[in-house]
Amino acid sequence: MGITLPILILALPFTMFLILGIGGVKMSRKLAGTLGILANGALAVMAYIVAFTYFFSGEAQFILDGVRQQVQLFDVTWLAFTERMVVNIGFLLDPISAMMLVVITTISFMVHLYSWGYMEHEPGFQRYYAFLALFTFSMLGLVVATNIFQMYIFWELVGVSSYLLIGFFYKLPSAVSASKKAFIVTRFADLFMLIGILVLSYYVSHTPADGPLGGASAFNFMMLNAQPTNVLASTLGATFLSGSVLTWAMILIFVGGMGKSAMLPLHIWLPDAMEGPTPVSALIHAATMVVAGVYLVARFFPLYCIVPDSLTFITVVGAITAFYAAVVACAQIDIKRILAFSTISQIAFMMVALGCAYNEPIEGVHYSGLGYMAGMFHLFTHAMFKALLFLGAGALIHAVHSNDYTKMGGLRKYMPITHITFLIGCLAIAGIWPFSGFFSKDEMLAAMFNRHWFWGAWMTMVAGLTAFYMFRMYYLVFWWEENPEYKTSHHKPHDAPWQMSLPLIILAAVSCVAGFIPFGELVTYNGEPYHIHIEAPVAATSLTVAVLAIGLATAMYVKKNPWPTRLKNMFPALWQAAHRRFYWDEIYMFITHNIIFNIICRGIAWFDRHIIDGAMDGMAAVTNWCSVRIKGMQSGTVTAYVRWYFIGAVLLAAITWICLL
Amino acid sequence: MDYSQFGAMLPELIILGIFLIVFCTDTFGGEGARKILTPFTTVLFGLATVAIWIIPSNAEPIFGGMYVDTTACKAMKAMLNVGVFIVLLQSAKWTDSDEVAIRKGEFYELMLVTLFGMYLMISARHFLLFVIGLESASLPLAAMVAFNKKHYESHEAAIKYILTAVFSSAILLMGLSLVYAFSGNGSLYFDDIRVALTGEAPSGLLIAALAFVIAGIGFKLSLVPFHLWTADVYQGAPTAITAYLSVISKGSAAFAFFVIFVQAFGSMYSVVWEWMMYAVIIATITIGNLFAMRQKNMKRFMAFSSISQAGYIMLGVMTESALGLGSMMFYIFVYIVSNLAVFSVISAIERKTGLVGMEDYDGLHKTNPWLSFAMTLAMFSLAGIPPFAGFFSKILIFTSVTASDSMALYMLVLVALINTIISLYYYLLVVKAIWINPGEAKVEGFRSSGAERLALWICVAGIIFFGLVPYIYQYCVDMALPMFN
Amino acid sequence: MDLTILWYIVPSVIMFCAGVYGFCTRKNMIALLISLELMLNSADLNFIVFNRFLFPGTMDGMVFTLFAIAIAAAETAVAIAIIINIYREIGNTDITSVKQMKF
Amino acid sequence: MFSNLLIWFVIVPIIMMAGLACCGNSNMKAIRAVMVTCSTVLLGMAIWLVCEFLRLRGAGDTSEMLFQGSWMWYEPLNIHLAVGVDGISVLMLLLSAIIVFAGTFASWKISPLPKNFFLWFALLSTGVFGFFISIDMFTMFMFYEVALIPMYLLIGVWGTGRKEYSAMKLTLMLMGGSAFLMLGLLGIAWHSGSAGVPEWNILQIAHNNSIDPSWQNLLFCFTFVGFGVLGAMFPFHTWSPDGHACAPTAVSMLHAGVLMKLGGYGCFRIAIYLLPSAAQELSWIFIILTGISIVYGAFSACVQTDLKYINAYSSVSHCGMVLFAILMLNQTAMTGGILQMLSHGLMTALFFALIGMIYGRTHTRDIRQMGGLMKIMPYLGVCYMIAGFASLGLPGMSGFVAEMTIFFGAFEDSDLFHRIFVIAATCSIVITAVYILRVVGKLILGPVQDEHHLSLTDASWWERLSTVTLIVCLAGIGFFPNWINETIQNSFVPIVNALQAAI
Repeated sequence: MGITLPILILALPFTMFLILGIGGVKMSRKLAGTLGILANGALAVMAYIVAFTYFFSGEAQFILDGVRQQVQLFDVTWLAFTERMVVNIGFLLDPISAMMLVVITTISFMVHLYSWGYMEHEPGFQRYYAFLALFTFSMLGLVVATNIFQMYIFWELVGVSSYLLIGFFYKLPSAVSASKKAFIVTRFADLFMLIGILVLSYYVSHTPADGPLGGASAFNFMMLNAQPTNVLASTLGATFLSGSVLTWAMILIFVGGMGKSAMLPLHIWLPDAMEGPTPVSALIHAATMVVAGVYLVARFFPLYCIVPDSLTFITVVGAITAFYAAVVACAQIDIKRILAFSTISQIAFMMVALGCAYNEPIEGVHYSGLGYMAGMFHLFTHAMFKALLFLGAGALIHAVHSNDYTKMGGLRKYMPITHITFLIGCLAIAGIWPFSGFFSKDEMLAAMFNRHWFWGAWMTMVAGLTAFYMFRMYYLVFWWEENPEYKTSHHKPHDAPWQMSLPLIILAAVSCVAGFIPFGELVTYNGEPYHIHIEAPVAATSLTVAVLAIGLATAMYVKKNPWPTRLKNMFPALWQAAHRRFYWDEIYMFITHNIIFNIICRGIAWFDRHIIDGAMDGMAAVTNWCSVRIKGMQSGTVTAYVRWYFIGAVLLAAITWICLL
Repeated sequence: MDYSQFGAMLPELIILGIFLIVFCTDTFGGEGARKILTPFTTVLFGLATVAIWIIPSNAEPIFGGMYVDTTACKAMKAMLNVGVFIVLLQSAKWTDSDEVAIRKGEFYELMLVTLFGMYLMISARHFLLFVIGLESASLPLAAMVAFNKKHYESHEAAIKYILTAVFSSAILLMGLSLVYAFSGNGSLYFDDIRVALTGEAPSGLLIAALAFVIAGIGFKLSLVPFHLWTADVYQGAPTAITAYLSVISKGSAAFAFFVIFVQAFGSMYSVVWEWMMYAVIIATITIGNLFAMRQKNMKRFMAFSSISQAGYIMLGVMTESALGLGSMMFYIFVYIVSNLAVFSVISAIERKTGLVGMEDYDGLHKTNPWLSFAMTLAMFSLAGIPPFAGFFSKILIFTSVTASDSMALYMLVLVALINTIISLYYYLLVVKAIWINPGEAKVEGFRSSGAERLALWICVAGIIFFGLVPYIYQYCVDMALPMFN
Repeated sequence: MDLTILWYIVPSVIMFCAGVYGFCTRKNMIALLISLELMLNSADLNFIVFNRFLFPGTMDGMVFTLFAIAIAAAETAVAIAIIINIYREIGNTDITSVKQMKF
Repeated sequence: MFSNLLIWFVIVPIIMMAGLACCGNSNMKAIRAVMVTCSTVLLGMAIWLVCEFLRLRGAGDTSEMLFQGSWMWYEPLNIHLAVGVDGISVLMLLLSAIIVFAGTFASWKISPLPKNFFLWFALLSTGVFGFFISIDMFTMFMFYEVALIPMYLLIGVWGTGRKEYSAMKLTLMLMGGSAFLMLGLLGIAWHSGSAGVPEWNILQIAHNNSIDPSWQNLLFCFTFVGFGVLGAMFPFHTWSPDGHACAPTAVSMLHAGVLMKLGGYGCFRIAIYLLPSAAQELSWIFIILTGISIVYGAFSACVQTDLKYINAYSSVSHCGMVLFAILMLNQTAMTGGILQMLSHGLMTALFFALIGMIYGRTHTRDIRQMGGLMKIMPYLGVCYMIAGFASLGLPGMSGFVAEMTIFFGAFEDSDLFHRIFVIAATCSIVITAVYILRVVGKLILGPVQDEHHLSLTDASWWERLSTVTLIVCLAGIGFFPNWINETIQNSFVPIVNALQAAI
């Protein structure tokens, strides 16, 4: 494969961003929308070609002896810090990046299409498409990064596109503050990532230039991943708080991923990010950007494996987050928030799967890279059904003009397409056979049970919670009790126009069949194919739990009944805490606003104005004071002048004389 | 006695000649002559200035070494002449005013006599000649200070001046008498004294002698603490006289100071008077600045400014080298044009409106843009801002001071440099008044007389080009070199 | 009795100090002039004495004194003229009342 | 003399002044014509110089400075008018030309006294250009001071707010700095000269390298503090907020954009290059100070409500980064420092231009009284956001390149002391994001605060030209940093060698 397609894949969305961003003001909506959709369609086609070529062409550069290879299609120097630390911009093709290309362009295309209907009447339509193009560009750049620094560059860019899109409705203060929050929290996480990169690249670049690590730039993924033991060796001898430096570096880099992927405790931005337009939430905050953290871990997997402590850290963070988000999701009333917490929980699921994927053989288990494959598989299926759910939620909001499920209820009669597709999405996420979520979740749970029974059990419980809250939402929206306003209002809720329905249908179809993709043949940690087989005990357990949870939800929510309220009143504190997301936002607000802003910043500003500035003004004041104090010398009488004169002369002599004695 | 020796005193003779011509014209010329006296004197003096620039110097000492017109002396005299010429130009209109017109001959005569005295000071290599020069430079000045007969301030200034002047000459004579005691062979030639003092241990009496001499000449230079008369005299005297006092009198005294302390007391440098001057310079710069900060009257303000400038000039003395002398002469020359530019503006405005307060300059740029422009440049030059000449003179003198590798001198320069901040502050106050202060202009727009404008143009040209064109400095150093060979 | 140099120097110093003291304490301008005269004369005395005792073969000090006396006379003349002017203006010759310009 | 290209960088502004002097007092057309012509010529010359420089380097000319010329000025003191450029000065000249160009358009409608304004403005640019072309310390210092003083009048006459106080404070503090600087230069000159003749030529001094180490330490402190004052180093930065807040638009642009760079440039060109062993020994003191600057400026900026104060404190932080990078004494970090200078110069000039334009419309700079400007003046709003992103280090903008180069370079010093300060410095990227987004959120986005603002107009053509120039440059560096990076890195070779030799 030449380099034309890879370059076009990056250049096309960026060009679109420039065209729509600069010329958009002068364009009609129709033109801008058409341009955006066409460009994205072309992009999707190109990405499919690339991915298809990679997976199925059988070219020797892509698959050698049955092992899938990593290929840098191009890699040009962008900036050279030192001879060993060179930042390249390139295009890395390997199983996960090819998979991500497909995911990103597909979802992006769906969202472009969908937005044409959804955003039709919003001002700034052209700007919206420009931002979408920018995001697509950044995300593609991120996944095809050949080195950690390129990834960091695009990592920041997706952050900015996310900021711009969350704050798209810039006249709403809530949207503005949500976008700000999203950017700053992720930026805070990126700080750690940057430090991690600094540490890693420092040690790698300080190995001998002709040594094993000397071949390429110290940032290069292929070089680093190919020889994790040498990387570890380069950092040996330096430890920090009894952990090896590599462990720390990898954990720091992972913290960046925690920020983007909204892991506890850096998750607070994601629910607020729902202030953005719903299609944006589907694209960025469900399917693509938020899984960047997972992708990062997968990208650096060999290095994480060489320092297992970091994988344990990932597992623990993921497990806690998954449970936390699932619990919170049970107590939300805003459907987008529910979906947001569901996203957090599902991403945490993937994290745990990756964390559980040791690649050294553990007793009784032949293949331990399972978690890696499963995590990626889930990333893929989750992207599809979560985008579906978000777009469905968008259709609901479009119809009802509210995010709140209390304003909904009984919508199944009014919006049949939305209803069916939404149901498919719910079934998929709950892990019901034969929907895609079942397969990926099964593999993940199997990997967790392999690692330790505790993780398996814990995550099975989370899966149950997932099924419960999803169906709680489903019932509350589509069943429960019909909102009486529908009957009276002029505009009865109805299904969305075709631009919006079509993506729903496509994604629903994908969610139905994606589980049967032989994913293990395509994406594995070492490129060797792996044949997926259902682990019967695990599958049975998780399926049972899911069905039970759905049953519980059905019992509670299918028709209007007082039980949910009673339950809520039974544990008011628990409900309140879960509803308020266990007060994380309040804690952050206290720290940032009261401590950092009010005490530190104001303190420093005060110090600057009064002490530092005061010192400068003080010097002037002292000079002036001296000037006033000595003015008596110039008293106006000659005799006094002469007195000074004489005293001066005598003193001059006397002091010199004394000094010389 | 060989009377042809007088031929070597060409500069003095020229001044004397002009004095006689002016005196005769004034005395015997009657009403008509008095009318043309101003242009006549000015032109005559201008010619003399040119003449003094071009006549060759005579390095041969005459009268047994009492008098010598070295290249440096001649250059200094020429520079002073330029200053005097500018003063004459800027005072031309003033001398035509009703109050002064009838006495303007006296004004010129007195001025020429003082100039003659200064020439003697510069060229003197014997203390007797020096004292004569000093006194003839300072006594007529008292009369000039008192020139505004109808203004009380003028008299007050004059009495303060004369009393302090006499006191200082008493101190100086006392000091010289002690020096005389040390002279070894009873000779008051500078060279003999240097020879006599070489190897002399600094006794209390000698230290007192040097302190008294410093005090005596310090009076002319208004070094702190011998400066207290300055402000009052500058404020009270007619502006033309103030201008004359502040640059010409100070410049000649500085040169004489250098000659005396290097030629006569050079061997006492590092033992005694280096430290005396160290203290005096720091005090001069600092106290001058501290007082100048608060002044509201422009003339008084310029008095303190000139005190602090005197401190900078004295830095040249600390070098004891040709480079130092050259830098000092250059400083004096630049100081002459900068300061006279300020006084030209002050006198033009005072003559037109009678206003000399700093607050009267508020908004001047609206009515008199050219005067404002000249004043601004002059202030920048005095403050030492490039690309104006004042910057170069300051930096070059600092450079020559630090030539010797002495930490003490570095610290002295540091103090001087820090003081430039204070001086910048008050110079900027004037700039601020002119350009920034709000409110209506208090001075009406007016057109200065031709002579005033010529004076200003010369000054502004000097301010702009003296620094950028290196020849003046080169000339000063070249002229200074022979003195040290 | 042998008249050593000290016999002359001591009075000279006393004269000088008296002059300075007088100048600093008296208020009448004429008195100030007289004090100054004392100081100048003490310097003159010094010159003569040093010439006579230290360098008996030369005349420099003597000549210097002559000139100094002449200069002192001129100074006094100018000063008196100015004092007269002042007297015309303010009606007295009290130096402490001549301090309009200050600070 | 006139065949040397560099000297024309000083001559053209002087011609500009002469041309302005010939214009009528309020003949705006003529004044603008002179300004636009000359600033365009300067920009063209700067671009040409860069091309020519790269061509010569490409052709294998490896001498340390190109386009050298030296003419005796003050012979007794061996002072020359010596010019020469390396890659860094070439870029700084380009930066200055760009900002002068943009500043001309940003002050299109200056009043009152337009002629005088541009006269002082031209004098200021003379100083700036002269500084960057000089390789003689004396001329360098002279031009340095030439650039400082017009600030007083420019702020005092055309400024706003407490302009007199601020102008005076700025001038006096900078003069205070240059007092120390002057002494340092004198020491360097005399100690590296021979036989009573001082040496002022930077290359020659570096070549001689004959300054006694004990003197070096003293002189290093003097020169670094002297330049550091202009580089807004803590605790000598307080002129910056007040000065910038009160200055008129173009002056803020030029001052923050170029003049503050004189400080950083001088720090490495004189303090570090000429006094390498002292730099090795004493850099820690200034690393502490600049480290404080970075974090301190950023935190201070978080609570300001005046747009210009925010930007001024942000400048303190960013310029602190410049000095910080230079003090790391290795090639990468120093390169980053220069990149940061360029980046900060362009970015902050853009900021001040925009603030000036916004202020010209709303007559307030208080962010509490404004809001939702994106709706009212979308062009300015977008530009402000771009400037903000450049400031917080968005990839694709120059700030990112600069900061990353600094961090990666600074991380090369492996002892704990350096590490702690590097990590503290990296924290600034978060704090910067906080204050930038705070302003953007309040000012550009959000609901319209004041109904009267709804009738305001968007940018005019000259304002667009001014901002577009700067944005293109910002993005240009951000997208294609490597040629600049290489140019700078190569120029640091002699300095780094001197530092290596001094260990």
